[in-house]
Amino acid sequence: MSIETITLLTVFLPIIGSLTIPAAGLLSKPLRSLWSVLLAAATAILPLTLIPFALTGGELVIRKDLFLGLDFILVVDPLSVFMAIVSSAVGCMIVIYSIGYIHHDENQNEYYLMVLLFIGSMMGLVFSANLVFMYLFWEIIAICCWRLIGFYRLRDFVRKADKAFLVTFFGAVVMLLGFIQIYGQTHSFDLTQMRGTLIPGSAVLLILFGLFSKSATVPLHTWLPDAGVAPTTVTALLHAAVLVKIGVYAYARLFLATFQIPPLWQQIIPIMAVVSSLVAAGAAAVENDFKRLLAYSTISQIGYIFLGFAVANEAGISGSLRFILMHGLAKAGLFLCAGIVIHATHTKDIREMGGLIKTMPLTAVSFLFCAFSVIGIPPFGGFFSKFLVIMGTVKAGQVWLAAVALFTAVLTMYYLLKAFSLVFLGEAKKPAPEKTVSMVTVVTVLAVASILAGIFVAYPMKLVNIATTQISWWYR
Amino acid sequence: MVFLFVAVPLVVAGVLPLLGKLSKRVLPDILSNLTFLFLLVYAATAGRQIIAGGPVSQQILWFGEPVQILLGLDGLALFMLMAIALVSLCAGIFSIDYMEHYGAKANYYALFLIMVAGMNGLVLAKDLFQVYLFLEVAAVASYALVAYGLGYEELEAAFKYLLLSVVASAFVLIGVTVLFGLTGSLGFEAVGRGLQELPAGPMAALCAALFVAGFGLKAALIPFHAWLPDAHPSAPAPISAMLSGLLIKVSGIYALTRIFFSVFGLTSLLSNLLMGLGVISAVVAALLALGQKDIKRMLAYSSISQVGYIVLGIGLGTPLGILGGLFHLFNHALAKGLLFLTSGSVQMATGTRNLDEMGGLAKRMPWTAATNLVGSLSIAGVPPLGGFWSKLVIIMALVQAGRWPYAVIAVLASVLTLWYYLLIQRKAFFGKIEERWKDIREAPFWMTAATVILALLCIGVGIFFAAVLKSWVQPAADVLAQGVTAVIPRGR
Amino acid sequence: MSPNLLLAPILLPAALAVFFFLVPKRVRLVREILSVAGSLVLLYLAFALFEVKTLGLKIAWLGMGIDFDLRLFHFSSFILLGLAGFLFLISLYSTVKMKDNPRVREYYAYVFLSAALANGAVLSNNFVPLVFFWEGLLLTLYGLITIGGKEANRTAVKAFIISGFCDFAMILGIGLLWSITGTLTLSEISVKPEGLAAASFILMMIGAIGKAGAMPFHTWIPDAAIDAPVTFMAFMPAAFEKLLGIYLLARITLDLFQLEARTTMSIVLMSIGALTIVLAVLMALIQKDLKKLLSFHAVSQVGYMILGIGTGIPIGIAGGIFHMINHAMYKCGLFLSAGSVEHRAGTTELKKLGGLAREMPLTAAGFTVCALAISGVWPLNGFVSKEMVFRGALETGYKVFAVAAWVGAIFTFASFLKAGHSVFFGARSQDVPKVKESPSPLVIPILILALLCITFGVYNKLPLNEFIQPILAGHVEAGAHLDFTAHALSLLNPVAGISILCLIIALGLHLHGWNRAGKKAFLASEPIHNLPVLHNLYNLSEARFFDLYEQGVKFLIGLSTVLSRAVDRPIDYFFEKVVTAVGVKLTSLFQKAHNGQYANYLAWCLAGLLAIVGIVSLVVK
Amino acid sequence: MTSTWVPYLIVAAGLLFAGIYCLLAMRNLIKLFIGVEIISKAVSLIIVATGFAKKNILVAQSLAVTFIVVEVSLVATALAIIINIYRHTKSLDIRKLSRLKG
Amino acid sequence: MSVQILLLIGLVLFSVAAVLLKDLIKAAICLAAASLVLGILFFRMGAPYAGAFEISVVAGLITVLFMLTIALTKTGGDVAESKLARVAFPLFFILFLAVDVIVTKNLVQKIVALPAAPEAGAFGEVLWKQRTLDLVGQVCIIFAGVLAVLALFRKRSKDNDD
Repeated sequence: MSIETITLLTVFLPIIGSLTIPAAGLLSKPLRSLWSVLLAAATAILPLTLIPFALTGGELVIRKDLFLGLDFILVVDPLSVFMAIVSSAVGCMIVIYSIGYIHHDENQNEYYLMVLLFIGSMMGLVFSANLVFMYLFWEIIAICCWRLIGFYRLRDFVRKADKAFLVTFFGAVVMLLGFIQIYGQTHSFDLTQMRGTLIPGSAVLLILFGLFSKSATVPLHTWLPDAGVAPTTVTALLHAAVLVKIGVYAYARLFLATFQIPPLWQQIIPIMAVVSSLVAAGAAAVENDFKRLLAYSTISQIGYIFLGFAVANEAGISGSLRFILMHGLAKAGLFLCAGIVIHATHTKDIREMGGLIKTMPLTAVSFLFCAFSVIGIPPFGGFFSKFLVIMGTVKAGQVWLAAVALFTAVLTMYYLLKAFSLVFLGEAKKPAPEKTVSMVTVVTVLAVASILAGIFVAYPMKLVNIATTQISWWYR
Repeated sequence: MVFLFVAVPLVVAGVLPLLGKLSKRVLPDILSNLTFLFLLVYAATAGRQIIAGGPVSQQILWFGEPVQILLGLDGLALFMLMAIALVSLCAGIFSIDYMEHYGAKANYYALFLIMVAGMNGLVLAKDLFQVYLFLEVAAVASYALVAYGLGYEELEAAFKYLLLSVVASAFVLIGVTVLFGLTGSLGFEAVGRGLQELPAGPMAALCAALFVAGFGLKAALIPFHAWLPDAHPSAPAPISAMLSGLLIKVSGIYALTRIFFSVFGLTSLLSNLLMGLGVISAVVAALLALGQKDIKRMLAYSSISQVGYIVLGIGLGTPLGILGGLFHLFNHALAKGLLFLTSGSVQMATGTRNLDEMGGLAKRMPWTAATNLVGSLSIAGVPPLGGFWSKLVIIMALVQAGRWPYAVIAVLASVLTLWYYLLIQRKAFFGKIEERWKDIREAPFWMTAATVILALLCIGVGIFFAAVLKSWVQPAADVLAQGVTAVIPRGR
Repeated sequence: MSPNLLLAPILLPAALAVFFFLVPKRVRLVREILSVAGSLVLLYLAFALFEVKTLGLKIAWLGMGIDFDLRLFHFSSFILLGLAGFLFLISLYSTVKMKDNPRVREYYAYVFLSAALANGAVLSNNFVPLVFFWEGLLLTLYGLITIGGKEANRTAVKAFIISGFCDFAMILGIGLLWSITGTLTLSEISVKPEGLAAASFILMMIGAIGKAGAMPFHTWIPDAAIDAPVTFMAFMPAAFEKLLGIYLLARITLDLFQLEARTTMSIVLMSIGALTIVLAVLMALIQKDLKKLLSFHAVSQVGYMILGIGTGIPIGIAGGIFHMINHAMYKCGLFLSAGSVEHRAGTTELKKLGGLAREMPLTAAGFTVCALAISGVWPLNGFVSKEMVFRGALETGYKVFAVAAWVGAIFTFASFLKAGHSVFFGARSQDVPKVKESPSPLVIPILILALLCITFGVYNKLPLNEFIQPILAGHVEAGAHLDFTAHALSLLNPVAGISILCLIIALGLHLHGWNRAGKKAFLASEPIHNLPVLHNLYNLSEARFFDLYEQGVKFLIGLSTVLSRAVDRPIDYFFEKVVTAVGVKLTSLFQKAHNGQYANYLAWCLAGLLAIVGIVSLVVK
Repeated sequence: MTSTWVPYLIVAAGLLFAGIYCLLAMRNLIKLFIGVEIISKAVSLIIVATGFAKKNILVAQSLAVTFIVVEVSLVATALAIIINIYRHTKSLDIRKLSRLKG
Repeated sequence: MSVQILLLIGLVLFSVAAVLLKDLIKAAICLAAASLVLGILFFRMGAPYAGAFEISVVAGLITVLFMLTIALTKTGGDVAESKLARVAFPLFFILFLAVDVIVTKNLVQKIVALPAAPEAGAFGEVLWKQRTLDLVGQVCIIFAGVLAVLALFRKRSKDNDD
């Protein structure tokens, strides 16, 4: 298959396939599940075949001209391939995992439909090189999230789903305004043709609304902790691992790989990222709801990713790219551990838990491993990403920001270890066994993946480095 | 033959009450829906051929005598005819099951057809007075249709609607007459030419003001909107769909646009006036919709808000703005029609329109819920549905013209829009099903079919937006855009 | 020799660690044999590498000048040797001491993993692998402490966070250094600690002394002494972390930055050293638990090393480094003795112990030698290294630091007199039943260490000439003499005189206290404990008032609460309440206007018309 | 032409005012509709007067005739609605027609 | 001209009376009278057909419809009108007329209208040949009116009163 076919398949196979799921569901449930897994697996495998192409550092543009410059353009380059691999792989895991997790609940057809549509749109977003189509996939993802957050249909849950949808929609339309401003300036939505364009600060601000709302960055972040009412699979893998990465990906795609932004904003954005990181870490430290704590932690870590991209040097960018991968693995693991614990103890309050390490050792260890990765302790994968981000920040001359970021890391250490101690150590208040083998297996796999990603860090590095070089075109 | 667009529904409407004696239900159903289908097919095939070589005005023979039935078909008119035919076909299909319990189906369809005939006539008219006349035809039919349920609220709504509409019609007619007095003619081109020759500033401006008010009332622009949230919810659901989806656009926006672009020429004053009204409508009505408990009333306010968008786009007057406005008109017609139809399904199943009493209906009414979701998201401007593209084009046009404040407000209003549509979703469909609705049933086949068709159209327009824009909307927008350049702007 | 051999000190213990982790608990023999044998192999390897002296290995890693770069040279091979030696002793000791621990699998895994990481850190010639290994030690630190028991968790978190903080500081320092020099290879860096580089120096120094356990980053060590297994104490804070921390500190001051005597940075270092010596030893003095007492000494002695290295004068630096290796030996020996006592007597509380020397003669002998060594009694190794530090401090001209060091010496000896007296000598305590000498795997390491203490003291030429001098060789201007051994054991000079005077004062203090307390040795420090102002300070300190960690955590919680209440919640409130309320308010306002009255609606229309006419007539004249 | 047009326009405006005043201030449904009728009078007066002043009376006359037909339809519909309302409420008060609001 | 003015004044007076009269029947009769006057005006302005229509249809048919409605809604149909509105009306009316006169004169005198297109033929010809579509519209609206009345007075299959 040609690169072009593979890319188109990667995007449209899950999207169109997702629409067939309800039909499959009418036939038989196992068939539907199997079909979903097949689709997800295909979506995960397809971008892997693009790696050789990506490693050459090449760029391929697929274009279908439509109307008014609203053309359908896909671009295959190391950055998009990297992001596609990370998100489709995680997406594939969610689908496999869901089969066991979700099979007691109602509305499974919708669940699988939305998850696959999500994955497909993510692929679309990743490969899109047209601002409007980026926005289009962006919003489809928002719809999927909305349905998935409100999956349990309880009134309050749906309200929170609405909140998430509205806040992200608000951010996104404001971002769209920014896109249109750029259009007004360049008469084009085509990213491949705008490389190197200096965009005005107001456009940057408008676009940041979208990025920050989607990536749950202060001050547009509060929907993310609230979105914890979704099924754990959704919070874990969609929110922690894929969804919130959209904003940072878009940041890399727009502000690094394509546009030049005014120097003032190059100063401001790192500050915003660090503030977000710090505030969220603070909120996490006082939070007692397990899932909310982890959600705040996600927000905090996203701040690092933004920071790395925002300082815009080689170390920062490659650190952030790696952060996307490492945080995806580790945070997904944390959420799934939380899911197991909550499932077993029927409470979300970490003060009511305790001593679970005795009854669920694997979960506890996996949690600890993932927590170490998030904190950034070697040899876990998270270390390299955080380290490089900090290095990049210092190298960019932002020593104080790096200091605050490191302070945030101390805070991260504090609250994650606190959570671990409260939940798994101490007196057993609500002893509960690890029941489900499949769930424990997945968290173990994620924990092991976190540590392997650290020890064998050189392997993803190759693609990341090529992507970094490709992004930082202004170095050339 | 262009005249068929008026004549066919008129003739069928005349025949129906007579045939209604033969067959109370089946025959009116079949006959009227065939008529709508004919109109659709005819517009899509013959209509396109007719205007292939440019806009035409057809004179026809009347019993062998050459008489003046002057109808003009151009891109814009064809575009409107398509929209009318599409929505009325779906509303007609929906009526098959829905109107069962209202009784007197033949009568109902006849009024429906008259309304369609009136709208078609209005779209095709090339004469100011005939615009007024067909506007009244559609209006009279709509009064009766709003009151069709004969309940207290239906009658109240119809009466207020009538009394406000009459005033509006009077304004319009006075304007028409004054223009007639100034230029000595009634045809669009003639009056347009006449106005160019005349230094008749104040009087023409007064006419323009009267038209804004009169057609503004028909289009339900704020502050002329107050009848709409009463009238549209009170009508039977397919009629609500027709009124919100079409009537306000044809007798309000279309007429206004046609007259302003082809007769007056869009001056900067008119442009600003329209945009101001549009933006106020978009925001205030969205806020009003937010507080509604009655699902149809919320939809009605939403119509006002969306009309505001359309007027904002068209009023901007740039080719892109017109394109966006017209496209939004089309998308809104589809989506709002769809939403009113689904609200009818819900009302029929649950017997209530109060959102607070509903809950989790998606469980029992999956098709209705899904199609309603499609409509909601389309109007809210969530991609990849049609509404997104039209709003996008409008905002693009606003930004391109440097109208930043309008663009920002338009964007924020779309957030408000999504807000209240999410309220509908949450309160009616997306949630745990209430105990009392455990036994309700999904809407009957034809109703579901109509909603599904419209939902598919919403999605289809979103996905094939480029084709729709290029082949249908662009020719329509071109007509108006040429109008803008042809007439020298006056005033300041 | 193949450069790949450099990977062996890292991979071998790492592989063993994985193996130990996987081997079931029941397979005791295999584990113990393998651990001792493995550490012996490692020791052999370290010797072999020590002979090789220089070796380099560079593997491309992350790009951007971040390579997996290992470099063997004299200093690192020396530390490698030390690490391997301690690992061997601890493994041997652990075979008995840890055999019944329920988490023995993890224990061995952590110990060997620590060895792997420490070896890696020592060998790294690039900051990124250095930090990788260095910070990795946090894991084993955390794991080893939690093995201790129920309350250990809190301490583990504390240790983790404190060390983590120091490591992050170091990372920041490395970042600064990178942006200054543009390289991450240690051997290519040499800058003056001025301006930004000074900040970098201080940050990296924090990382180094934090690992070594200097004040104020020491507070987890006394806690760990109570909670964690004693082998851990002997292994990590006493030996490994000192070696690593001081190794890095020496690298920083010698290689990476050109620290010169009598500069600000030098004074900063010396001040930290001096303060650590005095404050920690004062705390040590009043402790009533042997392990805790030892742990405060572990802190206090770091002060000497920092002071020595901070002088920036060859003899001081050499003294610091020599003190490091000496300290590792005797402190390890002391902890192991404490462990031996604990093994038999079941407690390390001074009050409950007494007169054990007769029943545990070998342990007592080992303890005594090590205690004398740490107190700096002639002719043990402690005397030699301390003399060198005193000399270095005096040579800087800032005599106050030397004075502080001497004060430290007084209390060190006083506290060890107290400790030794109350555990091994004096009246036989009634709280402890009759005990036997510990088994040989416990005793042998102690005796080896005691023997080494004597050897390094009496025959100080071996370490000073073989180990220490080459480290400094490249860093001193030509012509400067580097013979530290000449006067090493000389008593006939003022410095040695003052030292001996200090010991005599200490003896006096002890006897005074012992008499005052009614011949109860464990209360011998009470006179000092009860000094007016000091008493209050002691109380505050016992209440962890001076514990930066406790205060820091309070600060963290406070800050978090502020951030959450003042930033996060208001933002959420804005979205949840303000936006909604504004929406509802506006909506209800508009809704009220729609009162259903026809005339009202008509009036709006007319008003609208009039407004439009007005606007039009204003514009069109 | 203007001089012939003016008095009719003035009177028509007066009638329009009277009709709208009636719509605004009166409460009886039938009275309101009388107001509508007065407005219609005004409009048809303007139409014919314009034709008269413009010497275009034939077209104006045809317009007026059409308008009268429209008027009849409207009146019929409106009165039918009024009678229906009366059946519901037994009252002709417009103020009672305010169930729909908000 | 003076007759014309008189007729106009009569038109206004009857209309005002129709607004002000309390009794609905009298008001309706006044309305009919106004239509009559208007019809005469039309006739005098050269629009005899329109005049005839006005008199027969508006003054006749519509008045009948009014009467019928009034008769059907007789009981309880009395609505207390606001006295203030009735009293204030003449005041407002005169005020408006004054403004009206000034504004209209100013407005109209400023403008120059285009010369009329010469008209030819008879009324019937104009209506039938030039404005045929109006006739179609008339048919439509008559249909609409008839159907509306039929719909509103139909037998309700289900009593959805509330």
